[in-house]
Amino acid sequence: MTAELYVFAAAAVFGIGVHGLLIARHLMRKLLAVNLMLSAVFLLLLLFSTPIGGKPDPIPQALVLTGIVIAVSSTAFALALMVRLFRLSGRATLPRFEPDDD
Amino acid sequence: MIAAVMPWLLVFLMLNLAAGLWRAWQGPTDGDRLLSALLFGTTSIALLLMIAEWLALPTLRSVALLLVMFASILSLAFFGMPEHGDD
Amino acid sequence: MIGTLAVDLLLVSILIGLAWQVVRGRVLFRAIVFFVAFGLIMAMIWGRLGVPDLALAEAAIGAGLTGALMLGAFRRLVEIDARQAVSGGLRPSPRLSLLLSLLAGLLVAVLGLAGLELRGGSGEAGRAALDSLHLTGLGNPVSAVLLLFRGLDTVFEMLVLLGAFLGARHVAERDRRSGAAIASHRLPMVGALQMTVVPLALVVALHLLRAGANDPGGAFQAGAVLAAGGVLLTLTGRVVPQAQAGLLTRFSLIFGTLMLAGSGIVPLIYGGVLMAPPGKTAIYAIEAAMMVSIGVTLSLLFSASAGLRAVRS
Amino acid sequence: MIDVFALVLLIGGCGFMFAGTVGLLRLPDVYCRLHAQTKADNLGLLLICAALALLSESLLAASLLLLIWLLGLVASTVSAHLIARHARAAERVDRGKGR
Repeated sequence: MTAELYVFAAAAVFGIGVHGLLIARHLMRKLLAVNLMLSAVFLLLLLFSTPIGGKPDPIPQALVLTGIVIAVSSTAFALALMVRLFRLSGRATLPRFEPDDD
Repeated sequence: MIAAVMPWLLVFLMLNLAAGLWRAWQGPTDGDRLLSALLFGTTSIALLLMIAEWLALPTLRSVALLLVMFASILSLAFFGMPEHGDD
Repeated sequence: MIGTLAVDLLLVSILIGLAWQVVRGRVLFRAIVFFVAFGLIMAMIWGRLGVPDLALAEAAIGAGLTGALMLGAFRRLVEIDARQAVSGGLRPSPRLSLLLSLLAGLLVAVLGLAGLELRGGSGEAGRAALDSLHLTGLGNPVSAVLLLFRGLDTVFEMLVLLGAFLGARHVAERDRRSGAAIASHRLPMVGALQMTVVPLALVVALHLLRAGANDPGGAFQAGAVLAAGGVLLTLTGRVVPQAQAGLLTRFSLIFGTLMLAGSGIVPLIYGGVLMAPPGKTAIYAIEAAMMVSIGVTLSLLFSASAGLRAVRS
Repeated sequence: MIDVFALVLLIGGCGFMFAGTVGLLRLPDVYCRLHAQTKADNLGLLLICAALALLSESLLAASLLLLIWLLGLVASTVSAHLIARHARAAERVDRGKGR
């Protein structure tokens, strides 16, 4: 029963992440949303693992561990890009096409 | 006897956590928000230690140790925050 | 049984509540604080699911690094232009975006439940790893998988880490005007904190490294703990970002990758098998090198600088 | 016997954590909340660590719990100090702007 509960949690967090990605204008908000989606996928990946002889399967753990480290390093790089974009363009949002550009 | 009661203590502390979140959501000043983050940190440490006892996973105590060591990083990072407009 | 279910239900509801607050939070600063709380709950969930290796990594990286990274970047934005830094709130959520996110959530739910059905599968890879664990001399299967059975993945991961650092350093402005040093270490409380936590971080990192062979821990968690210590030093101003990296910094960045790749390739010359490092001592040496590389790379990523120079107080 | 004593300590610890949260929610301004919460949480953490130390399998584990509590003290005092200092600075800015 608990596994289904955590699958629901992963699905909900992923959906919220996609929602955040869509409605956020500020780049940092988009980044936060993407990190939420990443965590949801890691949770899902681990839930698929079949315990072997009582011990949890090491392969998904290694993959998720690698994923966590890569997630934080790519987030750091994205933040550096955002700060540079802000310095150059004075705005932390991507250029928009709708006329009502606030 | 302890194992029977432990889940309910965990539930109690987590309800505590949720209540603290209300201050984070509502808190007028940023100081309040960080205060609730501090509460969140301390309660998470207590929760992790109790889960370590409940599931007999001693490594979770090291996780709690990591959390307690780095809890102050957030306030340090926040301390330098100059005044910023609330959008 | 009911108690366990109650604990899980609460963990999940707090997780989802936090995720919602991160996305819908009107104030950007509040979204960052909630995101750090989200990381703490993820560490708890990894603990609850009985995978302490991931709980360690999530705690070290979530509590130690991600929050400080986000706040550091946010502070740089505010310093450049306070009003504009937080502008661009939330787009009115048209029905389309709600529909799309619901569909995405539904997709993941269906995939998840389907995945759960397949769980009864053979899991050969995991069983093979566990069965041949005794050959490696390592007790911790996750470390064995990371270093030996799937060592190639780890080499590429170290390269990704290096790539992210090179990218961030190239993009970051040369001017160190917005140094990360704020709460200078001369402040009474901060100096005391730093004197206790930074050496302890070193000790804990070494412990995690040594323990990683048989118990949960290993190069990644140890490196993340070192990096968090580096973040603390940068925040308190004991260490100042440099535009130019010293030779030692440059070498320590690639040290881990060199050792890991080297240990995998060298046996080839002697007719051994790719990625089959010799004895346990070689594994410890590689893990130590990787710890140093990960710690230095992540610390420099935080200060988005080429190098760090200690300040003689 | 130890279990009963540990349980009492655990319940006491949770009680103090609850007191800290009530303080955080009910008190008027950030300084009172700061004051109430850091004290109550630390005491709660002490009792919980003490209870778990009683239940723990080895002296080493008990000493780790003690270390965690001491670091909790250091962390919350520093954080409380920094938050209060920042709140004072923010207040001065507000008064300066006559907001």
